Amino acid sequence: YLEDVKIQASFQLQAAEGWYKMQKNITQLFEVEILSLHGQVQNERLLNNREENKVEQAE
Amino acid sequence: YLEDVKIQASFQLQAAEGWYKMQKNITQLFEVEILSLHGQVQNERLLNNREENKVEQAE
Amino acid sequence: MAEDPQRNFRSVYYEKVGFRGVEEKKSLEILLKDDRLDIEKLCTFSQRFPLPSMYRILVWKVLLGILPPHHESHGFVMRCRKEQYKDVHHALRVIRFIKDSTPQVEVFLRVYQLESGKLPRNPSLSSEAEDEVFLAIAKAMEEMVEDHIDCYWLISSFVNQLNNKYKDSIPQLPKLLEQYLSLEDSGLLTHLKLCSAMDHLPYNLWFRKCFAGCLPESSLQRVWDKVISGSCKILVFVAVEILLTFKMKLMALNSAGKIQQFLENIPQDNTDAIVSKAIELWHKHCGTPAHSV
Repeated sequence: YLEDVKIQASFQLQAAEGWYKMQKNITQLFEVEILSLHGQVQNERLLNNREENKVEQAE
Repeated sequence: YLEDVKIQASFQLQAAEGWYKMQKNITQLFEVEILSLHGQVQNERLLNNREENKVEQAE
Repeated sequence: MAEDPQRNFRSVYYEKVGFRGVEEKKSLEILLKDDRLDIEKLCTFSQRFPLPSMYRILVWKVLLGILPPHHESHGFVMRCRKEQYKDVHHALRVIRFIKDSTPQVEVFLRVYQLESGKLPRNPSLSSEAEDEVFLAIAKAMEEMVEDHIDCYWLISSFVNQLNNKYKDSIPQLPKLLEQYLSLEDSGLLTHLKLCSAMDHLPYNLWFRKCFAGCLPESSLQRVWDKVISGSCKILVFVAVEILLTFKMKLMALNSAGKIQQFLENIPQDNTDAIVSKAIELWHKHCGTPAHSV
């Protein structure tokens, strides 16, 4: 009976840990996404500045 | 002894859950950041389009 | 239950009459009533008898380890699985990998990729061979399982079983196919060899996708009963029966390309009979199966 309880507990822990570990994967995924989005914002800003300069030159 | 095993198992589950909640908080924080960055990218793009139009008009 | 293996074994053939089926269902119900499910007995049952459709999903979930043997933990474990799926699903929406219009099977693929750390950097669907197998299996499973979350776990565990447990056996199946075909119909084998068709049979469809997209779901699930409970060898016998069933047609074709094309799109009207005969043939060659791979 004791063995049974142990096995049961270990199955439960496994299921819970699987779920929790996924959360870690998600955190890492979001980290990468944030870095890539920062890059995009910066790129768009650079483009913007260039266009602004063109406008100034044209005026 | 059986009680011991049960208590130990529940402690382990609790510890894992605590860890999960921490990760979940981080993920939520990151999620807000991602949403705001998406907004920024869009804004910059809008600005860009406007500037491009100005350049075209000026030329 | 009276344990006369010979008698039980024979009952497979009386299943059609319905009478033996009732007895089998009862013996499965007794197995499922245990506080702690006996996985080995459940495997043996699924290998020998067709699973009654009302218990199929439950038995698959237990055999694939989605549910633990203890009844008492089923609620807890399933809650974990559900929440995990929801967390991943939500995350994929946040990074715009999936949206409302994304087809369900693609959602399953993305969730699986994220879980296994294989999510590509770009959401534009790259068609890796591996993904194609997943999508075919997912599409078939979706027809069999109503609940999305159950369906996801069944797909991912089934695919993992193919990639892990059967990793080394699956590449051997074409050789076994040739071996059993030579025993059953050497004339047909000679014809296929003369057309150089043996190297171009749809092995990917048969042995990697496990007939998903080849057989309709009602027939397919009876094959998957055997795969999930421990035998990927059944796939060989389904392939042999397909070849034997369409022998006349195949003998009339004389190019590997035409043969392959025909076999990739077989008529869907008597697939149930093909599967029944395949299971009989499998029992004939492999004896009463217990846990053979």
